[in-house]
Amino acid sequence: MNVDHITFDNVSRFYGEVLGVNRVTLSIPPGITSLVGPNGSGKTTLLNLMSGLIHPTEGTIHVLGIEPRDPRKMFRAVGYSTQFDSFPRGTTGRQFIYSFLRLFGYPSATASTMTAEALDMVHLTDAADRKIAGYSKGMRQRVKLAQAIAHDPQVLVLDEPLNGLDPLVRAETLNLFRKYASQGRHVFVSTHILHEVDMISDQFILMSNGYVVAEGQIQDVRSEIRDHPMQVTIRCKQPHGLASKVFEMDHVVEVRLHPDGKGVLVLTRAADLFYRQLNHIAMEDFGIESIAPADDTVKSVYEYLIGEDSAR
Amino acid sequence: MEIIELSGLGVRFGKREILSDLRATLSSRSIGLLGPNGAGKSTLIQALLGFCPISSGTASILGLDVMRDRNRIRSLIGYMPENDALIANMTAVSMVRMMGELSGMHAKAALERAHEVLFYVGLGEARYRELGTYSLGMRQLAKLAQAIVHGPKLLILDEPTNGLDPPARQRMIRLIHEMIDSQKMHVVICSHLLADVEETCEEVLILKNGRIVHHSNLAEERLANKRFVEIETFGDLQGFDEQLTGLGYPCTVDVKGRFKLELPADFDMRRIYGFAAERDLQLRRVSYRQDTLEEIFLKAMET
Amino acid sequence: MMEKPAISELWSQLIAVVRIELTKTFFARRSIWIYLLALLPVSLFYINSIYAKREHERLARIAVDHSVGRDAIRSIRRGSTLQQVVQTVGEPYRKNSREFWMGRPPQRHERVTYYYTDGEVDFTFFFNDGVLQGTGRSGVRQSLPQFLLVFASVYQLYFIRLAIFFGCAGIFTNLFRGEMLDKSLHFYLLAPIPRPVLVAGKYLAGLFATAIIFSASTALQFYALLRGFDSVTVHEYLQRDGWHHIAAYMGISMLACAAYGSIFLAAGLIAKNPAVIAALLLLWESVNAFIPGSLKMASVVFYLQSLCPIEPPPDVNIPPALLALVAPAGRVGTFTGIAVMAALSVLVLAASGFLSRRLEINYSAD
Amino acid sequence: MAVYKLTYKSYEGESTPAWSRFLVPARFNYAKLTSIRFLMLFMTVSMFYPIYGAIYVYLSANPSFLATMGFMPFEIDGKFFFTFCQVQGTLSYLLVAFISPSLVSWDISNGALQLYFCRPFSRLEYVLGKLAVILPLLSIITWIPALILFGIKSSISEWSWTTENWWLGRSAVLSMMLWCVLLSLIGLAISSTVKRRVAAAAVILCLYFGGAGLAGAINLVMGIESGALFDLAKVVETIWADLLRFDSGSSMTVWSAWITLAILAAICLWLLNRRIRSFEVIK
Repeated sequence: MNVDHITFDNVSRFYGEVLGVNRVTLSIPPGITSLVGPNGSGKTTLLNLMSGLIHPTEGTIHVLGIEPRDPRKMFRAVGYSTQFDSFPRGTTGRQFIYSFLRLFGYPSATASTMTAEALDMVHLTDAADRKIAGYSKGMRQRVKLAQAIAHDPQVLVLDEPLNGLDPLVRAETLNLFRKYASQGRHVFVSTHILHEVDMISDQFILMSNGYVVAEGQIQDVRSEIRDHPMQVTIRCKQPHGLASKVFEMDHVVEVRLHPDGKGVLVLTRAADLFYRQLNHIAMEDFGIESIAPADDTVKSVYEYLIGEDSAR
Repeated sequence: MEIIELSGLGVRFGKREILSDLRATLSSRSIGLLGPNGAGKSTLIQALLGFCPISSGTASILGLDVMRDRNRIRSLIGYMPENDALIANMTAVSMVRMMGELSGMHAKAALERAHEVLFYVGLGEARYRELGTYSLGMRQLAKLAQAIVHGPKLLILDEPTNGLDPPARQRMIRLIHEMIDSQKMHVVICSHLLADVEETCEEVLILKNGRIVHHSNLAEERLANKRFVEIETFGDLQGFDEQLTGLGYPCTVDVKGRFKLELPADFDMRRIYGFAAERDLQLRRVSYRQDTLEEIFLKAMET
Repeated sequence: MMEKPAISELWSQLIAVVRIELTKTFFARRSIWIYLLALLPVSLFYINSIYAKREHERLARIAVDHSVGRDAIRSIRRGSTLQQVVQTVGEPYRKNSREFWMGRPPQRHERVTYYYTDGEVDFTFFFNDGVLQGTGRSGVRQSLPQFLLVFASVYQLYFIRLAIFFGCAGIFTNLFRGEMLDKSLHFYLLAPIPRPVLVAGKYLAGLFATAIIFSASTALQFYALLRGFDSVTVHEYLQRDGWHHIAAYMGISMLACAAYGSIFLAAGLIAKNPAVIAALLLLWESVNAFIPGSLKMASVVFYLQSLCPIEPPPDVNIPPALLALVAPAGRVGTFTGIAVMAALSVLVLAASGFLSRRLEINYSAD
Repeated sequence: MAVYKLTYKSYEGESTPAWSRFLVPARFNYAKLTSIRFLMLFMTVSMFYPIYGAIYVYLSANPSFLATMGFMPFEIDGKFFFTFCQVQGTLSYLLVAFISPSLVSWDISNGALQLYFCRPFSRLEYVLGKLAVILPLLSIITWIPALILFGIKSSISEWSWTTENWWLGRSAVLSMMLWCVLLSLIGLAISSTVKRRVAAAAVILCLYFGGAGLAGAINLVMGIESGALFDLAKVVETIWADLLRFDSGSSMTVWSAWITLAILAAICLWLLNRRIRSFEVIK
């Protein structure tokens, strides 16, 4: 059980009869980890367990070697921004974070400097002294983020932090996550925007109905899915010629012509081999304009493993 | 026939000016309304619906002035609000049916129409359950159902896909596509998720601090692209960019290991494939770069 | 093994919780109605003291030229006519008349009211069609002891059972239940603070706020009450047992806050709908007068009442039939009363502290 | 033979007259309310007193039967209808406290008002719709039985009694109608202001019973009578007594009672106007 990993050992959690998560076993290295899954798949339960807000019905969790049942050590190492969009009434941004830090036992001076730093990191310094009730949705998300990073935690747990943010703020927040991950910390992001998962995360956890369906690097997971051959879309001027040429390779399973007559979709079992041979085919004059893996993304992994509309 | 005509529209709450002097004519089938938080998107929608008073200028929808014939406009508009808007103790059928009757439909027609619409949005088997028991995705579909039950000419969707999980989002986008292709209504989509807007909208209007900073047709925008090529490889990456620049093509690497090359106009792609073949490299992704909506948006934000 | 946390750190965390909760309770818009509850009796007594003084001066002024002997007024019997009354006591200083319906089939009758005064008391005579129907005395300058009885009954009936009860219910249940409904309790649970310390901090903040509000209100009530009397009687009363009364009543208010506070804190922590517990407790407490014997001891208000120095008269607007049912209210010694109240508060608080260890957040569940 | 693909089809039917639109939400609310068994039970219980009243009226018409039973003959007059108004008035107050929160809070708590007002449906129609639910329910247990009782009395006694006492029937119906309108305003205003349903019902009840307590406290402390202005029951009874030409011995003048009710109604209308709107103006 190495100390800089977060380990789940056969953890399950039930709310009475309602299933939260069931027999989860994970060992998560530092870096950005995306948590993906349909609503009600146990994502929030997993995050609550990881942050020590709730405790497992059975199985054990260790966060950087800390036992979550000891609040004093646990919450110095973990910062959690929940999905609830609610704050104590009538406080301003600065007061909210300052009082949160005072709960840590920090003296007044350190607390206010740390508050100022946290607010500056999320670019809320100018709106810090306005009431949170008057904040827009984006600003409320950022003040939640500031609260989570104010005490400089090693583990940052964020439940849909980008929900409702406009593109500008979204880009800034993603950069902040990358900076944190580069400092060797854990950043957990639960999100629904799959193309962002591809962009930012080092590894991802796919959950469905309380079970972990897949976890690890995106490419590795994709290649492990044997029953779905890799799809590659090639746009070119002579699709028919290219299609017949590609068919000669034995590992190609299926070739489909795009209705607009300028594209070919190739399904192959051995992706690496296919790409090498493609370079040689490209030398002949098929007028290839672009090559793109059609399902090398979390979205396709999501569809293959969870199915398009299984979870309503 | 132009759908929405803004001529100098201005809205003011107390002394704060939310929208100032908007001038635009929107006429395509599906219009994207974008802008950062607090740019006035929701206020513009509320002004079009006549919820909030207009302080200066005028606006007209389908040729009807927003202030004068407010009721006629409201019977022609379907509005799907951003935040939660449901009557928790009513079943989906009775809620949609009541909303249909409120828009002027006869009771029997409203009942038939309610069932038809609920099946169409995919809430077929859950339509007799109370709305309070619906999941977030189902609530969005119920909101969409009540917006289209009276067959509106203009459908306004405020953050339709916000917070939905991937399956629900795909279903919502498919529904929006079908409605646009049905040629029976125009759709205004106000959203933060640029990918969704890019997939569904032809025309885009970007607001910032109450002013229009960008108004363009996405289809045209895509054609006018410079010759940029983006390459993603698999296997050893070191030195690939130097070798490319060695060939005389300026190449930059972005954070996820993607190579960006700027090529002269008459460039033949095969030279790159030949180059890769010699080194037995796998070019996983080779594509012409176009300005994605995100870049258009970020550019508009700088002005 | 959780090594012993440094006491100073726990202490500073406790102070932090108390400070946060105090700003939230004192200045929150939500607790305005608690200030109103506390100020209502004060304003009532204050207005009355002004009214009584001005009424006293008005009667004195009228008595100068219109004075009528008290025995003359007393000599008038029901049924005497208008003229007879005017002959015996002269013209009234003020007259007004009102119409009302009487008899079958109902006709309009005129009710004339004559006002006389002897400088001390304001007498009113009601004449229906010229015949004296009834008399009324108002503005009777209540003597200080009499007024203290009024204060005692208002204190026991209204102040403890309603003002302090609902004030504490409002503040203490919101400490936990309110935060759960606002979905902001998790900010506390995410801080490295042991749960019992959190419970203690919130309780102290709630107690501090309610104790200050309600004991100040009690003191202000005494001030407003004594304002209406001349300084001699006031000074003499204070020397005798005035200060003792004030101190006793303020002490009772604080003790009531402590006891009710810990009960409502526990209710807010455990129950999904603490309003039900509050309603049941209110019912149990208000029925307390009719519960015989030892069962009476099982309620907070019994001990608070037995601590009150002034024994109020039986409640005037309880219908006579029920009056017979009122079981004799035994009285417990002052020391035992205080001890029981303190013990109750500490025990319930400790129980809440222990229960809070298993406190978990599932807002969506309820 | 044809394949009907389930795609989006528009609707081009003609629309209903605008004035009748306010009845739409009323119909749905009514259906929802009448499905609550407790409400039906409450309505039947509140019919007991009118039935007793009918028997009382019938007995008063044949004193001979009364004499055999050893009762003194009694007369139907202002006092009879006054007690009728008191009993049915309290019952209708409880009814309003029970139904009005569930009428309004479902729309306001989840922001459903936007759905109403983004349609050709105004705020006035919304309030009229709600009144169209409360008023009939209240009338069933207030002025309709009063009218029936008066009808029974005038039918079994000679025509001259009716010509003489027609004002009695008119006043009874008028006072009950006044009470119904006031109650529905109070019920709608409070339940649109207080979000949670249970709290709204509690505030409505507290206004009635708390007011009486407050009035009692004021009179006790200040030794005066005008504290009764805070007691809604006393204020309304003064007006009923005046209308029914019956001396209820209340201390306040009739015009001060009318003014108090007017102020209360104005406050309720102001609250309604502030809360029934389509969007929250965030300052």
